[in-house]
Amino acid sequence: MMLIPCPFCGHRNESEFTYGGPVKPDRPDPNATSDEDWVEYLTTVPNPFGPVQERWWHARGCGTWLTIWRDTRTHDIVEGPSDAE
Amino acid sequence: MQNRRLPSGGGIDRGRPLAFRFNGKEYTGLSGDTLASALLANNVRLTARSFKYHRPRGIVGSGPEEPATLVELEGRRASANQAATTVRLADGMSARSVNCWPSPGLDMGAVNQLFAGLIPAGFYYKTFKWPSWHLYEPMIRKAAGLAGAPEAPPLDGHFEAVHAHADVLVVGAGPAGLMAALVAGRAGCRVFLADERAEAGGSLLDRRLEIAGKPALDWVADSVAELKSMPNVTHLLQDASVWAYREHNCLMVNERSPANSNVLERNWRVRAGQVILATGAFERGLVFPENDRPGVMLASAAQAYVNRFAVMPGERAVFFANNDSAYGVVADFRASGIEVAAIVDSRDVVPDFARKLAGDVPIRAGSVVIGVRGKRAVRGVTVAERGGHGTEKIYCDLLLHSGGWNPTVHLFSQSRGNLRYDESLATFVPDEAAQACVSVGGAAGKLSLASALRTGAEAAAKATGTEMPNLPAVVEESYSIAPLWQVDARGAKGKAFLDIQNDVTVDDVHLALLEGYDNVEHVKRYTTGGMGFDQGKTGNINIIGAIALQKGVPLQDVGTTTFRPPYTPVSFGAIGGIREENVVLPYRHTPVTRWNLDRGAFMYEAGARWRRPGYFPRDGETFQETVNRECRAVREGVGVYDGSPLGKFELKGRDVGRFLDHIYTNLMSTLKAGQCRYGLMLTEDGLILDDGVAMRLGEHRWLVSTSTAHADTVHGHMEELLQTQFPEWNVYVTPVTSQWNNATVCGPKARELMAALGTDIDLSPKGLPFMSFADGHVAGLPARVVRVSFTGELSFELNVAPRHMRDLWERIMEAGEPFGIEPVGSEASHVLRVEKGFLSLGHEVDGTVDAHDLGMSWIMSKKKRDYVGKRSVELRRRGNAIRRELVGLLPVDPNDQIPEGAPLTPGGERCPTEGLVTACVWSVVLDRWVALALLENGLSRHSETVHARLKNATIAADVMEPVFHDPEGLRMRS
Amino acid sequence: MSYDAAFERLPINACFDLKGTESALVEWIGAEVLPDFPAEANCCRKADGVSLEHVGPRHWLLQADIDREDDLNGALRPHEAPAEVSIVRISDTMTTFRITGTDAAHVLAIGCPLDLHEAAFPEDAVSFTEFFGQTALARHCVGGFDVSVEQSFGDMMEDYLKRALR
Amino acid sequence: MQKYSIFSLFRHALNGHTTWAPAWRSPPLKASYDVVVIGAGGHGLATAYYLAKEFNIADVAVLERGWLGGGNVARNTVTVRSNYMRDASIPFYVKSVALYEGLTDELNFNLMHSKRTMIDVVQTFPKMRELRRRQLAMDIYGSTYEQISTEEVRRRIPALTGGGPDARLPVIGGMVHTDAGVNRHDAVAWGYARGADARGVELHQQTPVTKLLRGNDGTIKGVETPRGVVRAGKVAIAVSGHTTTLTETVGLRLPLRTMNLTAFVSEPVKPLVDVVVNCPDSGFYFSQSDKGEMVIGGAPDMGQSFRRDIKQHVFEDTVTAMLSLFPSFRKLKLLRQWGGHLDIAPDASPIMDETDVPGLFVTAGWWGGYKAIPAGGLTLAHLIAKGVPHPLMSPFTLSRFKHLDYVMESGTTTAR
Repeated sequence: MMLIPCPFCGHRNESEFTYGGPVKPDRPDPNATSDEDWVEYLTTVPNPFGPVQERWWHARGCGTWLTIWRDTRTHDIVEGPSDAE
Repeated sequence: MQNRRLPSGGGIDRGRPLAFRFNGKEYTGLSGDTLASALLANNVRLTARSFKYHRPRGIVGSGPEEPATLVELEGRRASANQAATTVRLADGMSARSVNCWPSPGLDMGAVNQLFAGLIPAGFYYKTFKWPSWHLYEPMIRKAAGLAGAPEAPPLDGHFEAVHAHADVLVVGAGPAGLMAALVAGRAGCRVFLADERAEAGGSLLDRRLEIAGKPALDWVADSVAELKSMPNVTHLLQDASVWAYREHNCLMVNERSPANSNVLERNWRVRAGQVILATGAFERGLVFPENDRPGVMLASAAQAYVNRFAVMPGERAVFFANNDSAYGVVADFRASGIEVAAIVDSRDVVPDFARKLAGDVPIRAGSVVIGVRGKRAVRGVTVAERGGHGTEKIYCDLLLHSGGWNPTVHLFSQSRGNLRYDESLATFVPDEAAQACVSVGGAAGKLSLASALRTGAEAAAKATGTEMPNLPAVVEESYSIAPLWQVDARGAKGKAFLDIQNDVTVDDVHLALLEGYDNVEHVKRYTTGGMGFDQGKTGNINIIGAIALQKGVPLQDVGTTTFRPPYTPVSFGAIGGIREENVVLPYRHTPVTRWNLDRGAFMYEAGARWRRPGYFPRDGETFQETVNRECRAVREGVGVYDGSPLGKFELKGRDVGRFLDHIYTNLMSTLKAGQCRYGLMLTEDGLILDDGVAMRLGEHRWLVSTSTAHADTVHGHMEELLQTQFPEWNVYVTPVTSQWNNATVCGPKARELMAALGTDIDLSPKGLPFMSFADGHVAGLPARVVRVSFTGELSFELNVAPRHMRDLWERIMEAGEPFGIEPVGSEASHVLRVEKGFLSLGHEVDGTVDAHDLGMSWIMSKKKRDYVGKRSVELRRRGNAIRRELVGLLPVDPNDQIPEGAPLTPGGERCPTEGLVTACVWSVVLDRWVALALLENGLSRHSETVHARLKNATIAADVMEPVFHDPEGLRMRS
Repeated sequence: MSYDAAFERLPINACFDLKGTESALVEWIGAEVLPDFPAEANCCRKADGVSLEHVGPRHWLLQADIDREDDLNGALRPHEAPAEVSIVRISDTMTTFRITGTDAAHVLAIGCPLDLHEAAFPEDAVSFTEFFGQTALARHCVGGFDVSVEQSFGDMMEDYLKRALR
Repeated sequence: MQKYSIFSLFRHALNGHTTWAPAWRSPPLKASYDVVVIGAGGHGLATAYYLAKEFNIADVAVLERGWLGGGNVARNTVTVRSNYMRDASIPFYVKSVALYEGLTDELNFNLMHSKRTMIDVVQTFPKMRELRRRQLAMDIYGSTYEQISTEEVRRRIPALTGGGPDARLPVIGGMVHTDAGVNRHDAVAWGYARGADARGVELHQQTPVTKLLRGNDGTIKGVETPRGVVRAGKVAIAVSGHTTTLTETVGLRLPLRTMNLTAFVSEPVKPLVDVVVNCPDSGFYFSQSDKGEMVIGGAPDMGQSFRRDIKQHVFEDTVTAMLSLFPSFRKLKLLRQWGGHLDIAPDASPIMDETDVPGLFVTAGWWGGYKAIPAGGLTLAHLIAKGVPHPLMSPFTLSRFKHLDYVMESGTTTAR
């Protein structure tokens, strides 16, 4: 169980959050993107052996969708949401 | 007869004898005993049989490291495997040895010893193949398994799991842990201290040391008293093992004797700012022939028995050591008047301070034990010089050995900290920490009392940013060791055990290496070394030593195997806590649930953890008759169902219309206030996410309803888009699922029923047309009436606040009685929607179909340039995968029911499927079975005959439009 | 020895969900109706029997006795509020359990991962958190804590609390 | 290859077991091979074995970062079954189960394959409907799945005393999959390794691949290791979890995410349960090993992870689910827990294909890949040798993503 930094609530237990997956690049304009690029956008996410940028929803908390950088090797949160601001 | 109890001393209460049974015989111990110390006090030496060879075994250790004597508790405290050394004796306790029958003394499994030569490590991979493993397996299974499985849950009491928070978590209440807790506590930190033994003190309990000129246990008592007096020291737990070190400094503590006597065991999930690991060290044994005989014991364990329990583990002891710590034990033996015949030290030079402790006991330096006499109890040892010359037989009934000390690095290693091999200590010690933790005292390889106190204080001072305190004065001890990984003197014959519990010998490790299983993990797996109940607490490092010796490489290069949780076995009950029986999964009720139960409804799980009525049986009815009755009520008269679980969200803001256009496939922004519209939501990869109804409450206020099962998913989806993709859009989402309950009345007589209930809303077809709503009163209660229909009949969804729901429901049932109203369960609802061909996500949508396949192309807006999932659906449809499309099926024989899920194959042949039946119900309007199916190219195959393939039959069915009732939808619009 | 703690299920409160910027809300509602806006996250201000709780970014709950519901509704005028302000009456959505006694914090900790120590959760603290796996609003009351959960989980919470108090 | 039997045990017992030949050689690493397989786990070793045995391609090196058989094959719950739902999947797993059954003889190594049947304990009607769908679909491919009553479920699993009529989720029946079984995971790795070695395949442990090498023409040329460059015209990646880490060294992105799936065992007790018990509605499954330990698995943690730790709350979900059906296990003790990495595709089905880098093959996206080891190895070897996908693997190639034609096959305790 991780301790996830919420920008509103501070550090909270992972069980209060819903995992939102790795942050993808910005959604391309679906009408101006090739099939290949669209499929790549949908199916291929960053999968680093190291820090990954990802979203969590503080669903059993203040409701914030937040972004952190978490090292997939250690689960250490190397950059919290407030660090990015 | 406790004939081995010393006349004085010890931490036992001589005034409180406890009767207990062991392997069917009656004994007496004392309060403060463990089962092991009580057995030794009664001179019970042969206490167990080993796992593979069923060799006789005795008690080896004094704590959770015990590899040999596992017992099973019977009666009220019934429990499977437990190390006898960790069982606190209680009055009336009954225990028996595991893995032997009928008793350790007369064990039938001992015949295995005759075949020992045939069953080396990994033998089972090479044999038991012919004619089939199945021939041998049952016998092997029966032989394995140690204790009997628990037969019933505990009768009295329950388990608990609970959260806790601490600035500093101290693991272990030995000298280092207590010192750390004192410093952290005095600094005002919130301290959580957990210790696995019954009392604080750690190794001080087992030794005769002084602190500040007084007995060490006085210092322990003073320290505990001081800690208890500090309100910020929130937890001081004894009999509590820290068993797992998880991510982000979250640790698990298993407390086995909670103050609340109703709680059998408790699991604490402690989140700590800083962890101080004062877990001490385990003594490891030496590896020499017959080192498993009853009466061969770890020196430190014997010390504990003498000092803590006032038990004489034997009458004449020989010590065998490669380090200094055993000499302190010799001194304690002498002080207690127990005879020590000799000290066999593998080192050539014994330090002077050690010689002083030995007094007049003869020391054989440069020597080793090459054999043990006595099978069921030690009768003597054979000693020789390291090379094997100069053998001497020494009579004794106890052989106490010490091969050095292993810091208890389990938790540190679990935290992902690195270990490094320390040459001077000949063991692995903590290196770099990976989380906010620090090892102190024995756990850090600081084996002396002075260094334990110092490192404990230092760690706490650093963690709290306070000054290093003055430490109490103690006598400085020194420690040296010369590693001896195994006795390989000429003449040393017989099995030399590395893992006593799993019967792994030096020869087994050699065989594994010979056969190419040369990684430490391979050796562990091939020999099963370290995989027993003790998880190799004393033996693992000796296995590493044996590998290193055989391969001729340093221990550092062999490395350790992974330390996996738990540190000591922990009952599943404690891990689960109070979450059992009904609350194992959440459940949700509406204000009508009680009424449903009183009415005898058959209730079940129906998405998002709601308990809903499946159907309302009456006496003498079959299931089908019940469902038919409920369906007929709706088709012919009036029915009512509780639609409260549908997900509901109020959306507010300037950009709601635009937002809904983005998340629904169809156009929502054109909706006028007072109207509602059915909509479909997709995932970005074009799969169906949800369907529901959106209502426009006002210029900037909307209400979105979702299917019951997907309410949370849709909520997260909306918030994610709003917060991450469109943060500048003005949309606020407020969940109101439980602000609005609804009772939906449906059927041709629904309007009459509404009149009978009384309402101030104009419910005429013109006043409140289909897909519109109005706020007002129904039956005198404030209500919103919505005209949507999930049954195909005229329907009024009556939305009220939950405080009024039960009231409303009862008035509906009362007013509906003249119309023959029936409450309708999920089963009838299923029939009614199938008859209409309405979509059910759980049935027709299985991750492959899209709206076009479902005949709902109309809901996929062509006007909108973009919405979630649009591009993906288009892309997918440009591929050449054959689409499976929704059709209706009429079994050729109207009395043929097709099982839901049945595959459709061409001609009903045994060949790849061309579709499947998603739903099949008895239609009350057609008086026959009807079905919905997904069929390859189904939209263009109407009026074909297809075949459902069952195991021994096929059912032919005609393909048609997926609607069996009122295809024009006149009734629901009426 | 069992726990020194007890629980009761309270009748519903008047509760309004307020979303928007503080200034837009004040402008619409008028400063005299509300207590001061709590400046900090997850804390509340009380005045005249009304409690204003800052439970999320641009998100407040206004709570009072249920007999104040109509008054407050009249003052807040949820349906007429401008686009920038969201006011929703949600009095029925939550059911509240009052847990009191010297062991109240321990009993709460069986279901709640929040650090309830006064250093981390002071007297005026209020926060959404988790209670027995569900979203819950936790705050202090005299001699213990009030925990509100989604109303449909109320029976389950009662079940849980009975088990916890054994 | 040295033959293993009771007679060879007798013979070697006479000289104290000091004359056994190594199970595999330790040859020097050559500069080039026809095929390099990265990863000496189940799939890698099986691929190498079948390349040599079925396709006469023996100039193969298996390069292993750590120790042979140390990946997921060392850390799974050893369940072998074929109760899948779709035409794409069922025949593949039917083949795999059949291969497993003959493997002890074929490899002359006792895998202790025990066809001890799996019983799905059903607690909700939608699940029962789904399993009946599987049943009829599986019947087409000859995989057995029979519905049994609640009484029969309890008769066959006497320890299942929870889930009564008033329980939170009452047991409503079961499905019996007699083809299912368990075996010894280490033996699978070691047996394939020994078989491959005997046919000329070289196994190189402690040989991590740090980089793939691609030629100017875009094709694969070999791999880089700390022991030097190893050239090969064909390279197969079988490194569950680390697939993308490797492919990204040649700029190849794949639709995979790495996750952590955990399992745990209880203390060993006398035989209590003799079938594999799977409880999809509650979300756990277990079997009792020959040693007497209950080997238990549950749902994965969905977050990306290369850690092998367990998430306490995910773990508790599994434990409480188990205790609700097996209340007597409250007193049973946890002995050991561990995790493994797996990579998962958007549709949660495997990926076996030659990639956009000619000569570079992947087998990935396995979750529950243990049961697929024989068929996965055989079909990948076919693709490597012949250049065209084996018919059984064709649904699982990368091309399916071109038009988002997912193979959505929910697992038994997990869904996408």
